[in-house]
Amino acid sequence: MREITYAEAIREAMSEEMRRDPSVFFMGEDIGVYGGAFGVSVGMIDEFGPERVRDTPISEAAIIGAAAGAAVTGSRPIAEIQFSDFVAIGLDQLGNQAAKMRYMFGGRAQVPMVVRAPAGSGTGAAAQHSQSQEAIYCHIPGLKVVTPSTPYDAKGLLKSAIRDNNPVVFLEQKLLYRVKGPVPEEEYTVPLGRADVKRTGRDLTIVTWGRMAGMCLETAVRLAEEGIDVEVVDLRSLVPLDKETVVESVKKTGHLLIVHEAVQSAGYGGEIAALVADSEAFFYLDAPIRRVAGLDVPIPYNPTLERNAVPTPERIERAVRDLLG
Amino acid sequence: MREITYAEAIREAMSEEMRRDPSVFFMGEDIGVYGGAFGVSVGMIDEFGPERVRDTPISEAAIIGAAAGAAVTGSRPIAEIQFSDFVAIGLDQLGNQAAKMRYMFGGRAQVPMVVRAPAGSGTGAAAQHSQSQEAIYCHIPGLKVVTPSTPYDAKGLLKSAIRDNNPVVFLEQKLLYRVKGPVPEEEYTVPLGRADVKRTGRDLTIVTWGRMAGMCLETAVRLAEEGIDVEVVDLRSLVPLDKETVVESVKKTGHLLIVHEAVQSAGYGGEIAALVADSEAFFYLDAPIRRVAGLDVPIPYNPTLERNAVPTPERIERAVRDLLG
Amino acid sequence: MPRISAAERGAAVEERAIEVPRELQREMYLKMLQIRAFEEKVAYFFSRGMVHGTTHLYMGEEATAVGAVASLGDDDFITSTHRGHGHTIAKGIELPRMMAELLGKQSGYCKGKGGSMHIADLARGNLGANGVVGGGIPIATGAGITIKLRGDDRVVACFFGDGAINEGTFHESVNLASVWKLPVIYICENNQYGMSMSVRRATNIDDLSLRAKAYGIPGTRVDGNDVLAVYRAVREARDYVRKNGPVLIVAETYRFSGHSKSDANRYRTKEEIAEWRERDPIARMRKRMLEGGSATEEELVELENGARRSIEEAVKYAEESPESSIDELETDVYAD
Amino acid sequence: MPRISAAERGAAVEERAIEVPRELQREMYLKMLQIRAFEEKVAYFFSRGMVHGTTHLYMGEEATAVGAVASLGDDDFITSTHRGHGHTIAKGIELPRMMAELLGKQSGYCKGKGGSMHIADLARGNLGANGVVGGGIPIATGAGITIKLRGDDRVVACFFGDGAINEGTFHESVNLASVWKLPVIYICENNQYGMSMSVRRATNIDDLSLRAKAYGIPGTRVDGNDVLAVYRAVREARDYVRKNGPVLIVAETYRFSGHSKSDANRYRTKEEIAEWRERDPIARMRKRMLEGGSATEEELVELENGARRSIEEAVKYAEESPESSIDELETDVYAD
Ligand SMILES: Cc1ncc(C[n+]2csc(CCOP(=O)(O)OP(=O)(O)O)c2C)c(N)n1
Ligand SMILES: Cc1ncc(C[n+]2csc(CCOP(=O)(O)OP(=O)(O)O)c2C)c(N)n1
Ligand SMILES: [Mg+2]
Ligand SMILES: [Mg+2]
Repeated sequence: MREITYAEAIREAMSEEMRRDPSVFFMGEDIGVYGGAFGVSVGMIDEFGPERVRDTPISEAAIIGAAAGAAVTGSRPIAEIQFSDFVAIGLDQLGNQAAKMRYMFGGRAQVPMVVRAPAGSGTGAAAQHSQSQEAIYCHIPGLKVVTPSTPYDAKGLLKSAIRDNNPVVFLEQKLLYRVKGPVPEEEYTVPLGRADVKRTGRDLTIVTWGRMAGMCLETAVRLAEEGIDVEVVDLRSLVPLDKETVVESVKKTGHLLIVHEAVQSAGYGGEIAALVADSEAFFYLDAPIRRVAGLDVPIPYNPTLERNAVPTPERIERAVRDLLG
Repeated sequence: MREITYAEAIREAMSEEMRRDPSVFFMGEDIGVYGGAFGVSVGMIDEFGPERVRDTPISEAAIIGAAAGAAVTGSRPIAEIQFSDFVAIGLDQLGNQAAKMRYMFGGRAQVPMVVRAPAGSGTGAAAQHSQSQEAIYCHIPGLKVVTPSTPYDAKGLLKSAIRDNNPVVFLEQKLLYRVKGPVPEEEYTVPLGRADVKRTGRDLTIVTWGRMAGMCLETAVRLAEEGIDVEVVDLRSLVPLDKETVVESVKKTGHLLIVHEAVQSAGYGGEIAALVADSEAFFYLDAPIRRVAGLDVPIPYNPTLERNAVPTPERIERAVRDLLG
Repeated sequence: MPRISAAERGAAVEERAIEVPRELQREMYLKMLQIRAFEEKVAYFFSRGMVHGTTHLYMGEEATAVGAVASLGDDDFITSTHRGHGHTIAKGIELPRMMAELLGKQSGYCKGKGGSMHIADLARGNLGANGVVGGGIPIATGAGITIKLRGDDRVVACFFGDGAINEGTFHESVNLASVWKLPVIYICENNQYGMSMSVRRATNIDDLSLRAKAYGIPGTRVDGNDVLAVYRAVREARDYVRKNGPVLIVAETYRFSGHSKSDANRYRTKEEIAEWRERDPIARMRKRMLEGGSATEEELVELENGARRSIEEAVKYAEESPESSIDELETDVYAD
Repeated sequence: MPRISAAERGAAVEERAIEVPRELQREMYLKMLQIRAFEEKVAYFFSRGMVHGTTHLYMGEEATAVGAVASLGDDDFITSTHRGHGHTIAKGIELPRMMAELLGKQSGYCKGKGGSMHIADLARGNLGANGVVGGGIPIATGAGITIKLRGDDRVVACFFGDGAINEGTFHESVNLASVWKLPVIYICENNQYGMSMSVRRATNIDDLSLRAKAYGIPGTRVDGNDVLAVYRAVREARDYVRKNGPVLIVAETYRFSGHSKSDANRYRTKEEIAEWRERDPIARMRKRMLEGGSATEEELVELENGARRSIEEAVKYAEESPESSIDELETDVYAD
């Protein structure tokens, strides 16, 4: 199968959906000639023109709110926020408006929109450009929250997100933009709400998402050489959540490690731990439930500090050994 | 001991601190002659004047950001956001600026400010005026997060919050504003980071906070008649968290129920469950860890629906019986 | 409260004598009466604790909503505010189902899930009241994008208050609309206060329509208690925005009631309230119609009775409707 | 790029011939040189992958920061932006420790935790660069409250870009400052682009200082590549804001480099860049000082050598400093 990058996969998803459905349009800062801060949309303005690929002024509340207004009147906007940290500027529009309209209006509205935003640390951009805040969006009913870990998932999930009739927060992993992976030429979608067991194993379940999925997989491969057989469940979609896959996996392995890049305190890992601790799988647990997550600090600038502020392969490996030991 | 309301306790805390320390000032919408949307600050402008009790235009980002700017230059602002839902408008200023300045600047800044904001449902104000979003603030390193359940705690915690050298989100419980409780005339403070065991018990630990503390206590009293002995741990301060008190309690009772008003998905209850499931107490658990939390829906308007969107005494009681049964 | 001079208002919105047909005048009068009667009923319900929550009454400002919406087409969009009864009724909502919503009934527009602050009527282009001050402004702007992309000739009327004009959303949205030339009429209802904060203390300018200059768009000021003046201003604006992009209209008006259910009115004087009551938009329109020969006393009385009747019917329907269904507590969070 | 007429600029900021002493001129020239040399070094480091992350170079805009800050007192406050090297050096930071911060060293201003986008120097009233566009504007405003409450006579200079002027924080903050009469000088650095977005596409007005009208405050425009013009404008503003509340100054300038490390410059022409390079603020000042007799060729060369030397020393210090300490990864989150 051909290999393309995560960024290209996202671009393909957007372009294909824009060709398929004239109500889809795209707006954000510097997405036009500049091609987006991470080059995701390079060339799109040439194909779709400035009416459907709209460079916005720097005003995140208006971008998100206007997407909601466009969506509720029948368009299907994709809004790019240049760094997911800045969704905070438009959080009222996202969480108090877009997410709630349908419910407040008794089911008579629908708000089909996607907010795409790059997340994560590792670029040396420090505290205000490096966060992973999926937990915040997961705490707001009415939003769906998705974060792919491969080019394949990125394309398939984004197509589903664009076709979804709800506001979807689509968190892209900055450090994966240039990573290549197999992506079929043919049309496909990946449904929201379905986890992907990226590696099956008998001894321990790692539940993870986003960039950490790759790190966990590598760790699993390394540990396999020692005969430690780790299952890696990549949630892909956090809301809706594929609880069943998680619970079944933990029932099988009896061990649960949760790995995410976001800071630990009130992170989505807590949700996973709590769901498992109140499920059937609780009775199968042979050890405590552990999290390896970002430290409860803003992301620092110095590269060594930055790398250690989030999970490292060493910390993951140590946790696996601990739980099994 | 004299009894005063939760609102009065808050007013006393602010007034006493403003008398004690000239660098403390207060700003927010309609806090002056109007006395605040919930009457919390009635009369304060008469004592302190319009320079220290500042009515602001309706602009939450500026209110929170200006508080940060005032704090970093040596003032100690108290900023009131009329409903905690609207903190979302200023979340960048709170979470990306105030919370991070100290760390980003290598410890050379301090940002002593309090954001006071009423939280919770039950007033018939529906989806955009009724949320409990403490989990969002708990997910942002650099913020402290406090929510008192009694007039005593409200006064003591707020005084500590005002004297704290960090940004503190102080979530007030709307439905408690008019509830009275004993509050000493003498000066006292309640430290941040210390949970309060509001009732000791042998059989099961309820960890809760805010308005739910009272509901849990009532349930505990009712169950005590049947010989079910529930311990109620009121966290009071979510960040910093008194993990030790929680863990010790669960070790004693072997049962953990977490009760909060916020929606369940990615709520702070997950954090508590995860901490316990990875603590010594895990080995003492005789049953799964359960949460009784808000349903994953926006708060509806109809009073019956509204009441049932958040924990009810019946649901709490049922969960206790379930876990013990 | 005269309109400011044409020169001051920017080039585009020209003073023009727009004829308002008698029939339309009567319709506008009826709508204003319905709003007033609806809210009197709501106020009564609240005072008796028969309605849950809080409410923000529009009484005194009826001419603004009615004049503005009357100038729109049926399929034009509006966004409304926490003080939304006027806009909603003006846009033609069915009163019984609206009243049912306030009473938290299943037959309400939002099945009782929204209440006074969240009524929407999407079928008629009403994109909803809004509990967040300034919250509807980006939404209106986005509706403008849909229109622009479809290339149809609808417009959006975006209502918000003098308090909301200080929110960042106002600035970001109007700027966005100005560069994209979106067909949005931004209508600031300057009722002189945002809750207890007088507009004089909340902004440093006397004429809020000056804010249009920051976006290079026309700004105009209109007597918001004169339904015909509002009608004319918005009609002109409607034609303008379709071709040229947004305008800002500031309607000067006043709310008779307190801000919400709980308001001791400590921030304004009895005299000021009395003065504005003199300019009651309904009484003014009545007088004008009579004097101008647009209606006879009998016709007016008939409209007045009709308005009251429509509210009585709405109340009856609402009261007889069943409560919101608890089975639907968890529905409507997500669309399929 | 002439200043706009006095009438247009609002009443307060009067055209006045403020004398700029020779000594001060030389100081300003030196600061501009230091900024340029500092950034040339930074650009070199980046191109060699010796520095982490990204950086936003200020080259071409030096006159704005230097002219503005030179007119302030030592204990006046500033807030800066993602493009903050210029403001920071102008405000008198120690270059070695600043360079150390960029290299992620423990001796850096932020112990290597902040980097280029988060340098602050609180001891000198620099409240920090900011990674969030528009993020510093409310903070500057809050610093104004502290001044007001203390009753001292400091002022705040709040720097932000032509892109930032469209953020809601600009609107909310300036409005707040306008009603509270806070001593804040809002300085919009109009370098014609917010990343790839030209100011003409991002706003619907040619003169950004018109935005002052929305808040009833003086707005003025100044040639941001003329250090003396900026100095004078901010000096006047400083006197004004202490008594009367905020002003908006728009400095027209241009960045020579791309927006950040990764910028293909697809959105502007070579000709445009070349044209602005002709107006290099440093070369202009040099010429003017020579012609006006403020300095001799020898003196200027000495300043130029001095600037380069100070940067070499800074680099040496920074390179020899130890990395940020991993032991401090979890410190500095909370103050005691
Ligand atoms: C973002 C936000 N801040 C504060 C409030 C509380 N609040 C509700 S209405 C109101 C006053 C609004 O004033 P204005 O925009 O002039 O509208 P009016 O009530 O006068 O119609 C306030 C402060 C809110 N609902 N939303
Ligand atoms: C809130 C926010 N949105 C977007 C960005 C990404 N970004 C960084 S600088 C920039 C352009 C800023 O333009 P301007 O304010 O004119 O400053 P300049 O870079 O021209 O100095 C953008 C879009 C950001 N850092 N913060
Ligand atoms: Mg008002
Ligand atoms: Mg710029």
